Amino acid sequence: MLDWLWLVPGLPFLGFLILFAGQGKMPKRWTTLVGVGSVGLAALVTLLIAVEFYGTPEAALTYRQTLWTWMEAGSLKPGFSLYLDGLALSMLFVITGVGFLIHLYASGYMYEDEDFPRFFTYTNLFVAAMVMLVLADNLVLLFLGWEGVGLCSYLLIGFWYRDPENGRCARKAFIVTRIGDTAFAIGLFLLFRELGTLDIQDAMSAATATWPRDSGTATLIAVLLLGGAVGKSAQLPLQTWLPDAMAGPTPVSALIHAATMVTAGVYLIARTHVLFQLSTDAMQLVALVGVLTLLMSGFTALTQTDLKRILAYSTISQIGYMFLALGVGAWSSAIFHLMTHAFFKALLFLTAGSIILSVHHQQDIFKMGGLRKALPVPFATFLVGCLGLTALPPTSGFFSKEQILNAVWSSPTGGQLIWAGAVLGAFITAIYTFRMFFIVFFGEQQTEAHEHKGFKFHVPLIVLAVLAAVGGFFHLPLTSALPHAGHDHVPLGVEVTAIALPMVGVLLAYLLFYRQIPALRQLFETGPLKSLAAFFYSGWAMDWLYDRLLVKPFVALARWNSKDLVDQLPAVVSRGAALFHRLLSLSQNGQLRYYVATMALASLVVMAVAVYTG
Amino acid sequence: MQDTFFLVIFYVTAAVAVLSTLLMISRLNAVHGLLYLIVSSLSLAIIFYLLGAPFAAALEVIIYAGAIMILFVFVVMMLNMGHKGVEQERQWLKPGGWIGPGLLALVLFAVFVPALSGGLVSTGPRLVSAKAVGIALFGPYLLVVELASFLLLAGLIGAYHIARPPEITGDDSDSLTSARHHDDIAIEPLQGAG
Amino acid sequence: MVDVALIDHVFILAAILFCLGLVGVLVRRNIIFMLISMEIMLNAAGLAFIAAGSAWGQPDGQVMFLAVVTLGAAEVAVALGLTLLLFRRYQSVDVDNLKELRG
Amino acid sequence: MQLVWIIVCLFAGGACAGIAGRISADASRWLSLATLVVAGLLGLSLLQPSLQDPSVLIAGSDAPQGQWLHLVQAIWIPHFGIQFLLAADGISVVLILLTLFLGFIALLSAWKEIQQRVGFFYFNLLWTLAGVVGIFAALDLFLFFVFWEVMLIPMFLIISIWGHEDRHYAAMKFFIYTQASSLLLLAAMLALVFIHWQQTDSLSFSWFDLLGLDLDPGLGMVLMLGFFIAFLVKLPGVPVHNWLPDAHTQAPTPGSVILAGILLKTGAYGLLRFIIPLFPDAAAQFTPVALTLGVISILYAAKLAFAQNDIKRLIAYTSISHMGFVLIGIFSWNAIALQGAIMQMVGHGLSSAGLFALAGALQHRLHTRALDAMGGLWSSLPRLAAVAMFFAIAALGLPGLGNFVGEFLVLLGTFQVHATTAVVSALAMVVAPIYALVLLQKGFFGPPSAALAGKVDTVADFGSRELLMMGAMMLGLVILGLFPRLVTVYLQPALAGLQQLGWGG
Repeated sequence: MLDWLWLVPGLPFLGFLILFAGQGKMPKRWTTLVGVGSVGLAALVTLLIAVEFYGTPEAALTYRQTLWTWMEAGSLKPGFSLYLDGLALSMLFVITGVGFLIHLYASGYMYEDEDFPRFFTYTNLFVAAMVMLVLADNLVLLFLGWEGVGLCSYLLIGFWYRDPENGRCARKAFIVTRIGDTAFAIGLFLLFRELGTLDIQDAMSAATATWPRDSGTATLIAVLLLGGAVGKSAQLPLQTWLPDAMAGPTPVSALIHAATMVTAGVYLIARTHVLFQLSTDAMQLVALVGVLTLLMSGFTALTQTDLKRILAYSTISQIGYMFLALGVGAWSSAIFHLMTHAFFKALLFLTAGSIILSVHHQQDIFKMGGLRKALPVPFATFLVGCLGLTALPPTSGFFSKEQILNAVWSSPTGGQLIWAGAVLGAFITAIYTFRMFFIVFFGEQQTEAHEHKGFKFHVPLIVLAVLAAVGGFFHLPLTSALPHAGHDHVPLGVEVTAIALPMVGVLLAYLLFYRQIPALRQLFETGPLKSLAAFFYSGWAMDWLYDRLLVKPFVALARWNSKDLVDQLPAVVSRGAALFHRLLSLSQNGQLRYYVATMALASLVVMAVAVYTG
Repeated sequence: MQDTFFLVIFYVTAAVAVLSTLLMISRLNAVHGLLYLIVSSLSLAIIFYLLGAPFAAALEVIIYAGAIMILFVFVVMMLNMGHKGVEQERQWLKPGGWIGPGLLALVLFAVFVPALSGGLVSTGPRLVSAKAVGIALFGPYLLVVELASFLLLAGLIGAYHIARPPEITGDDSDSLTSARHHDDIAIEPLQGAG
Repeated sequence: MVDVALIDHVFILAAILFCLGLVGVLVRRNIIFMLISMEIMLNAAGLAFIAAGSAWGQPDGQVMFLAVVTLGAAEVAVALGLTLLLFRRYQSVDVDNLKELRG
Repeated sequence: MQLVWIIVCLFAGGACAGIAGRISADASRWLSLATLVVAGLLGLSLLQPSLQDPSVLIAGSDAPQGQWLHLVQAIWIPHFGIQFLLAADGISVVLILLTLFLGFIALLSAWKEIQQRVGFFYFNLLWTLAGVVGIFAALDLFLFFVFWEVMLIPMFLIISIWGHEDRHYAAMKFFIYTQASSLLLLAAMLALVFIHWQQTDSLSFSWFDLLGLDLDPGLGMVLMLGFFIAFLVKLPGVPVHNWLPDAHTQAPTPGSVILAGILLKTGAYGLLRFIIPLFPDAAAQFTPVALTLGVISILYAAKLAFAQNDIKRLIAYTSISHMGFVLIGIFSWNAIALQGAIMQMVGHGLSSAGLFALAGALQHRLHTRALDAMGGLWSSLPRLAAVAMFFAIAALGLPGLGNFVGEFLVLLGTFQVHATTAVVSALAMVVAPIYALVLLQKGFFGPPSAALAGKVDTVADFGSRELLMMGAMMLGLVILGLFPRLVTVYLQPALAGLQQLGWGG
């Protein structure tokens, strides 16, 4: 059964090829069958593989499959080879499982769209690339998947291409992540130069053998890889693209920008954790990036009014938790949180999609309100999602986040200050989550809502809701792939605080946005807090900063020199020749007598020279 | 005495030559200028004679004062500048046109007659006879003669061809423009390819 | 003998005549006068040849004079033909009208 | 012998097509197609080596030989030691096959577009191809130069007769740049031969004989620069690149295809085959400058590409940017970077040819090249837009397509020896998507521009001829991207042999 591993990326890719060849002219029924079916089959194969995988003894939990040798140059010999271990398998679950549910949902959500086939063409390609990323046994192949998902992300954000704004958002996403990718690529070059291999397992074992702890090279490589991860996972300082990426269709936001692609950075670091373990500095940096990002985007989410943007910032924030977990060495907790986050965030996005669709593409939460009655199923599933996001027990988010917070407390690269930041983040998460929840579902109904019902809409929501609720009890086969963090014993008070603060947050949100206590509202609508809120609203003015620092100068430079200054170089030559020509042609004035005079003069000169020098 | 006489004749002739040349280049009327040119040529001929080159002197008179001058006169005649012509005719009758050349010629005549009769040639610079010139010409300088003959032939044909009155023969011009036209075809239609 | 001094003076005369001819060519706009002036210049050159020839008692000077005369004759024939042609086309003998060679 | 037959076939076919054009345009087209089919089959047969012993000795030479698959040697002008010496190793074979393949593409793209003086056009096209094939095979320097010129003149005619509005300016610029640089090449070449004559008392233009000459460092540098500038112009690299945007923009589509796809490769090939093997010391000394020029080419041209509004100009600047990778790859001179440089040449050959064919198709339909006047073509021309997206993505170096393999290997190889160069060049990974995506955005996404109103619905999408042409290139890029070893197996032995001639081994 493990021999079928290649089918997991192969099936979605085949689906992509069929849809691509169909040129969008296939009937919708067939398109659905191919588009959703391919991912479904991939999920099925994953399940079958997992069954066999769980059956093998723990020690032998890896499987390698080489399809063909990709390149061969000098000592570089990356293959198209797949590598399956517990980590990859966990990711495969998320990608194919959650991916399938989202595809199913999308087949309903996107049904009316004229570019329905194109949507599935892209998403199938995305799933194939994402699976490739996860299964790659060498970093070059991983990079292929890495860029492939980036491309699909670009294509899907700009899916509704008629609006130039969507195109701008898509480009921004691609280019900003490319900055990270460049760092990643440079990391690969350095790794190859130092170790002579890009095979992940070989490189990892060579790294521990070659470098001592805290070696500068290892740190540098780890930081460069972190650069890639930061770009892809929308962490500080490359997080600005993700909120804009919400321009894409909502299932895309769920699939790519919540559940799978944006967590690729987490996967990358987990995959190369050996390198990071070698460098305390790099770990510290990862932890710092995580905690800063989660706080910053948490505060930003507090002030947003667009439903999808709130979710986007919350995604950034949650990935910040994962980075934090990675930074403190809680590898499996990070992956665990990745999975639970995939469940509840996909759920939230899909539900948000349902809401948005039913209120005629209105995304401003303040223009919704009171949708509880009109949309009973979304209400229920959204509640589950919110609970998961807030990490209230016993939802899945609770388990994963608690693991992380405990690990932070006791880790050398974490510590109490970072722990405090993370807990503050959890508190803020609770506030903005329930702010959104109360405003959307309670209060006065602002618009009419028509719920889209049916199998394709409800099944994925309910399944995901169940997963988000009970996902915390899953056991991921990570023990062989990632070092076990061990049980962290933290003081009871710490644990209680971590659990209690989100609840306080919910309560606060309840008071503010359900009961709408005027005094509290007053506080936020006047004075310094208001301008602070405006600052948060703009995403801490990071967009503004980058615009001034990078975009505007580059565009200005390009405009200024659009004619290519170097082209003036030969122009100088030709202008000089022209000038000389004009000077000479002054002498060619057509006056016969002038010619005679010059001839006489010239012969005089010649004679004089001959006479006086001869 | 002879030397002094020789010198006087030479300097007077030279003075006439310079004066007539000066006057020639400053005339308004072409025919007047030509008259001075004749005088200038004549005075040069005398100087040639004084320098012991009677053959050259004869040639000077025959060719310049004779042949070339006739050519000029014919051309001036053929140019016949419309209304100006009448004006010129009237002017030609005035003494200002011919009195100067006449006077200068008179001076020349006055110095030349004694020179001829005084046998100056033998006392002046060595005589180079026509015979010696002929031997030189058809001896070492045969090539010059040939060249000169070619030159004259070329001048003849050239002058004939250039001065030929324009014929109304459409052939030539037609073929010229059609060639150019053809060239246009080669390039122009491709403008549309863009 | 006065030969040496005289020859010098003849050369001076030739030079004067040549310069006068040149002045004529440069100053006059009438093409006929320019041609006449050129005849003067040719004459001056011829004079120099003859003087030189007679100074050494050689016929070469006269041979060269003959060549000059031939040249002058041919030149005048062609030039006058051109003058006719020009006059036919431009109704003028003013060389300053002819500026088609202007660069 | 196939080498000779290919060249003869192209020359003769070109002449016949030219004559046939006087009878009928279609005859000329089909004749050219037949010629290319024959040449293509002969080209494929090159993959089977005709030499039993790959390191065969060339008469009168004991220099390292490389791995030769084919060799044709005949006396030509014995007085000056000029031979008719054609030889092909894996590099040559790959590039000749690329040439013939893109010849097909150019022919197909010319099929409808070229309507004036059809016969003469195909004559020029085939002769250019013959010249290029000759360049990739000639190992006698004089013969090389002859082919170099044979390639230029027909190309000049193609631009100046069938080009667009500013064709005369562009063609003249192209001609002056390339002619001036080939003069340098000739001078340096003659000087080199002369030095060899002085040293060995035998006159020879053969590459094999000229290897390993003992050159005075200063003189070696001067001669190397003569070769280098000639090839840099052709490549082209900053600061002698400016003929290219004009020439590419003004050339007719098949002209652009050949120019971008093949002609630029002759410069790179020259760098690879001549500069470093013939002047290893001077080239080693010159490496920092060459690398700097490469890096500047990459980034500067990428930045310029972003600022262009004329779609063909934009693509032209991307070409310069991509060829910068080839330059740094060659001057890095290690196994990985060299292989990357050649893969980049092949990949860029296909992707830029595709982009130019696409731009030509757009211009043919919309009668404009201005991106301002496009927009929103995705809905009206879905196939064309999809193809455009494919090539734009290939151009920005997405893994899985041909260009990535080249760029990645070049950067990886360069990093081994010149880390800073590689790091700065890697910034192109950020700039490349900017121009590629702007091209897509302005051309195909967004709302249709005002200039397109009313026109959009009347233009036809790709037909089967164009789909075949584009499909072939797309397939080529995918194969290059996923199975580059199909190509690199031919390159490795050749590169290994070549590498011994440079520095470092």
